[in-house]
Amino acid sequence: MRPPPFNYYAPLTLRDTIELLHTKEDSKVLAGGQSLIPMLKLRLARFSNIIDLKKVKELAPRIEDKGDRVFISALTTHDTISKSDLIKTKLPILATAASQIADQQIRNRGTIGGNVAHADPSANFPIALLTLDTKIIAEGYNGERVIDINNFYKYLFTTELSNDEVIKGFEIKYPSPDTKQVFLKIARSAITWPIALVGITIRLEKTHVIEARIALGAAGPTPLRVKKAEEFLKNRELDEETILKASEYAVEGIKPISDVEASSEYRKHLLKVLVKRGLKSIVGGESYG
Amino acid sequence: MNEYKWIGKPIKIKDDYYPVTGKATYLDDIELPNTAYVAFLRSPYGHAKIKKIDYSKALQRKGVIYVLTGKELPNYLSPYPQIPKPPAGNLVDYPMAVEKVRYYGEPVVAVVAEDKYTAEDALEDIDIEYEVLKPVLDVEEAVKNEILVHEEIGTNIIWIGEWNYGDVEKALKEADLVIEDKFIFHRYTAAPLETAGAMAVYDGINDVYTIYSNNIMPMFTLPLICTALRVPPSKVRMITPPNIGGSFGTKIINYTYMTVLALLARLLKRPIKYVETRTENITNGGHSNGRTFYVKVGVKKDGEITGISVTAYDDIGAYPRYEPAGAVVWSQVLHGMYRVKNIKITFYSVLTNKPPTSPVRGYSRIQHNFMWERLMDRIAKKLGLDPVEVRLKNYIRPEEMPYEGPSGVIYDGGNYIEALKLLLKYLEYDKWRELQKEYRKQGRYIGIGISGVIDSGANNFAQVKMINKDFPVSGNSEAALIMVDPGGDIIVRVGTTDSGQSHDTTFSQVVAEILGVNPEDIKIIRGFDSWSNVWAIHSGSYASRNAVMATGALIGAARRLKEKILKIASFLLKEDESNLDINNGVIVSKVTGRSISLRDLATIAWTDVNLLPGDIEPGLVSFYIYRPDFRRNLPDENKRINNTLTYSYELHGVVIEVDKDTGMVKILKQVVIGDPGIMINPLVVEGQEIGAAMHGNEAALNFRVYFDENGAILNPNFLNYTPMTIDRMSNLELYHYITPSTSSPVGARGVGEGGGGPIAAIINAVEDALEPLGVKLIMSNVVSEELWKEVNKNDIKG
Amino acid sequence: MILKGDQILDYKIDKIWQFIVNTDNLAKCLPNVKKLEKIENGFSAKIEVTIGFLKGTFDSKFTYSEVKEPNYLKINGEAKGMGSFVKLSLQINLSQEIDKTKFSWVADVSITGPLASIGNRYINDVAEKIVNDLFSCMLSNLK
Amino acid sequence: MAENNKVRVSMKINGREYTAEIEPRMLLVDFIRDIAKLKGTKIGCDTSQCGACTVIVNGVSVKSCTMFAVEADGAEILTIEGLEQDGKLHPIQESFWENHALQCGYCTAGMIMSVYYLLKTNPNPTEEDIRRGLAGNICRCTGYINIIKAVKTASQKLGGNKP
Repeated sequence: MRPPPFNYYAPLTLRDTIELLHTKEDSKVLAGGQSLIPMLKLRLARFSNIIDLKKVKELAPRIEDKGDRVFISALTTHDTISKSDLIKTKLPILATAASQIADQQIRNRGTIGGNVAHADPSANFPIALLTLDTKIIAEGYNGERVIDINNFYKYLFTTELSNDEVIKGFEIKYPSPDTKQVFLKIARSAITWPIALVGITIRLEKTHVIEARIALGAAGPTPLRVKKAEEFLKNRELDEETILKASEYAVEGIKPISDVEASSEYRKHLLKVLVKRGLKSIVGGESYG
Repeated sequence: MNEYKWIGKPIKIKDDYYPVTGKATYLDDIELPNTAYVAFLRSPYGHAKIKKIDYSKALQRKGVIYVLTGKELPNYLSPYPQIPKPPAGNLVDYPMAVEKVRYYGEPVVAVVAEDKYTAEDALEDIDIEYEVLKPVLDVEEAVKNEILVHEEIGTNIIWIGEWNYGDVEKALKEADLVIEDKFIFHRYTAAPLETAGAMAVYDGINDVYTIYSNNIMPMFTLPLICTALRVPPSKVRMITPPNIGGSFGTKIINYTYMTVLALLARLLKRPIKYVETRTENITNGGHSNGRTFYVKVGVKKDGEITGISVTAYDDIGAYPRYEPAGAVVWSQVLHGMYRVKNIKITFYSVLTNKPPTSPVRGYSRIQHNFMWERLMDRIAKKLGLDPVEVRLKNYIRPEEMPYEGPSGVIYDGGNYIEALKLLLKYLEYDKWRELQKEYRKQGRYIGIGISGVIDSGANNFAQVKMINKDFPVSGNSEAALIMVDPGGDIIVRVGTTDSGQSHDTTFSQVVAEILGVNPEDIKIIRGFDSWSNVWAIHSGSYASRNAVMATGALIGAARRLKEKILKIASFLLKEDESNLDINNGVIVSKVTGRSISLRDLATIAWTDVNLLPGDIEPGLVSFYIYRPDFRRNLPDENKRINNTLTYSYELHGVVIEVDKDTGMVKILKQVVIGDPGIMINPLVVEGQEIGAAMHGNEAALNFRVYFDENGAILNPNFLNYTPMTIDRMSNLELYHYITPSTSSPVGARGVGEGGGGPIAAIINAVEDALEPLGVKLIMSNVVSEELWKEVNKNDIKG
Repeated sequence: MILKGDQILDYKIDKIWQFIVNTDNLAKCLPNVKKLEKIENGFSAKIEVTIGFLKGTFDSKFTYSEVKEPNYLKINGEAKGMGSFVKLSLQINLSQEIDKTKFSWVADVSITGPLASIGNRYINDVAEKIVNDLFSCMLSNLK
Repeated sequence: MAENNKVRVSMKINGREYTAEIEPRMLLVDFIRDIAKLKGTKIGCDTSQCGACTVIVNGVSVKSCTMFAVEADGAEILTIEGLEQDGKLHPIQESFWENHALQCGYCTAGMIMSVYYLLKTNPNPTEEDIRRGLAGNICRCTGYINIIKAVKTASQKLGGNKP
């Protein structure tokens, strides 16, 4: 299958990129293309203008240690993130999420900016990023702005970004060293979309929860945080009963996506299981993916 | 067994050189100047009337050459011939939808364009108005004939057959227990990595069509294409490239594409090419037959089966493109591995509004094997016996081999009992049974499943005469031509096609064995061309036939050639023929040591021909068509026939764990025991056996085609019809228990379709794992969600 | 796929009835109408559906097939686009409750073709959103 | 750049420069197969999953069906045809041949290119590394058993060096 026709632009600067987005109607930015190109081939998506970001110097792959936080530029690939020592040490949940995206070839080409902006509710990065202090640095026709990841997702494939805005990068605060991080997913194989995925970061004093964040994927039209479970966990001992209760709260009221692979009801159950397993693994001392 | 020099040796696979270097040639790699490309607009419904087609916009698009609608086909083509007698024989089948669409994905319009991109663009320009009809998707609904797939035949039942041996009624009465069961074999497709396709060229001067395709039995589909095109076979040249990217049986029914392309090539006077997209391949590339079984089996308390009565409904989809052959092919394995004599089976071959079926690895037997092997476990559980015990009780005994079954099949050897013991040993059966008890106490659910399959090979087409005794096909045949050319090179031509079976290598080994040369010195002509290759009408790669059929032809041709070589040598060397033999390409006298090289002899035979004795034809060529004797070659009125030549068998064992919380199944251990008879090249045989086993794992755990209520397929590409990937494939162990075939030329058996094995083993294992939870499975495929619901049905409701 | 909803409105039934039988009020709430034409008992419209990068143009036709004043209205919709076909049946029931009216609706959506298969992972959510948006738009216009 | 016009693209494939005027929507795999006429690289699916089209672009493995040719403008590309040096097969090719790590051969080019990248980044992979590294390449014939063997053989042949 082959994509429909489009005009192609490969600007060199962010300014030119935004100018193009602003003036060319029906335009779309192309980063790694690992989500966009399959959609174009299947002709579920079509655009008159494709604006390739890969030559834009401001977006070039970059992971920068800023003391208490890291800056990751939009075009940094999944593979680079999964192998970065800095990320593996400070943000293991992000490294794990990156390492579990599809297969090697896709990780070599796919970018964090693309993965996040594509806004697929089953994507890995948003789940990890939602459990961290993540700021999205975006630049648009009206200048730069910082968007909290918690305010980023609006609906299926729909984000806070306007048509002439581009993600420049991400600023992610390093959690305190006593924070445990877990990323878990259930998928039929590496190359299929996960059926359910869960990210958990949790600050503990021994087994006492100071703060917890839980994010769910495939749990609805957007990646989402589950505040009720997070609140519930706060100041509790992470024992069997708390874990069970938290996993139930985590899926309360959610309506996961439903398709031929898994019904909404089943996904909901799997999400609960993953939250439970994730929390248990933390008590068990493991932080596995 | 080991008296062969080349047969049986795992020599390096010559064929592999081409793919590892990127030099293999597949259909889409062939380019002809001025080629135009086809894209099909396909039906979005399972059943609908075509009211109006508007393609005017498509014709205006730059690069679009032509638009052909199915409605126009009767102006150009005749329908394909049908196997059954009327009324089913009156079914009208064209390669595209004419008045009505009868399955999801049926081609309705073909667009021809200058390039692939434009052809696809133009599909979006076409507007079709449909009147949607209710489809019939369930086989048991279809037999009621309330919705007809083909009005012209007045029924959805293409054929009903009854196989009745012994006295089943009496046997059931004499049983200690009669068990009734229902099993459903599901629909899936094999998804070879190269999709089906074709390219056609028309030569207007000679009124000849050249059809390039990746069809695996081109000469067998030729009569179908010729009927449609209304031309004699001499007007159609069939070419298959040297490499076919897998088939697993499915690349037989692509003759529909070949027909349309041939027509377009004639109409447009330029080469026309079409290759399926993956989505088209999963949708319409040939599905396996879905089959529903109602079984009644009588057993003694010790597990001995007294008799069995089965009614089976086979869902063949909307057109019998290779059917109803499948309605009789399963009867090759009528009694499975068991010595049951009282058997009654009533078989319905039924049309539905689903895509047409095609042979899929294990064609039609896989379903039947599944029924038997599930049944054995059900019997065991009912009687409180170990499934192993029930099997041992009923297996055909080694001393009964060769075994003649009630339907006239002649099993060509084997020792099922010893092979099963070997399986249990490598599977560590007793250890896992102990572990199972312990794990259950911890709330872990592991299950152990075993199953066996008869992997029959080299079919006897006369079985089709059970459906229509006048249908002119029977037996099987294959042709080979061997030449020692004037340069002394050994050139071999065979009528087969290769879709991954390493024919160059195995064929070279067979010829080398007879001619006393090195396999490396033999050049097999790669690819197939009906104008320059030799062939028999049954030629091709299907029904695991070539270890037997091609070997038979090659041995025949090689022996003839050797005779001639020795005769000439005897004259030239003035030696008695009986003193001569060929050794490493030299004809030597065992007595005097006098010798002549094959190369020198070839020069004389071809060039210096007056040196030959007067009664010898010049040249060194031999031609042979092999036709095996099936011993029961034609069916009698009770359908007694030996309908295949070799009956290889495999035993499969798996240990699985079901995650109770998620319903996910994980294979912990998997063992396969095969008996392929004499292996010509073990590397090739083992590759086939392991590959087939992976397909079985997929059928049980991955592959199922889902339909919605309109008959639309919901998972038509790898996104959710996902093959086994390397990260999920089990660490399968393969062992052999060898007994030579008593029916085939070198004692080899056809293998490679044992895919049915793991299916029943896995389902048996899952049911075994969940026995404490009272879970019963009827289908040949388990999906985590369904399993989770089964496991937790009380919890979920509560 | 069956979807439903209801709402109590602070209007008398007649007023609501007048509103819903006016085909314009439905057309206004369809996503991104590019072209609108009246036909017998309804209208045809070219609509563009955009959900993020998913985008398709559909030729749709809506007919008011059962009109039982002032309680019951059934609208049959058909849309063709992206090689696929969408069938929609909308039923609206109005029941007077003193000064208020209960507005309840049931939608039955069926989608076939590549959109249902290739877009399987999203299609249910998208269809649901379109139908929900349609009714919430109508309800808010009513107010 | 003019709208709706073709774009001029140049890339080096296996050391040779190819230049063509193409539509921007042309997939890299079509450029490799139809413009450069290097038919070893295959297409096996519609959804970027099978990996039959895997090639090395600027040193990393990518699926050439999920990249526009225009994105590869100026790139250096290595395909299966570029592995053989002076008539000598690459150790990975030899290993695939020796272990019969293929049957129909349709996945082989993509599979070998993925192995090439795997061994380049991880010269001594464990079985788990191999399974992980090749998860994006579907083989329908072999059941992968011989492919795993072939990668181990190749790693040994290369003596822990990068290919």
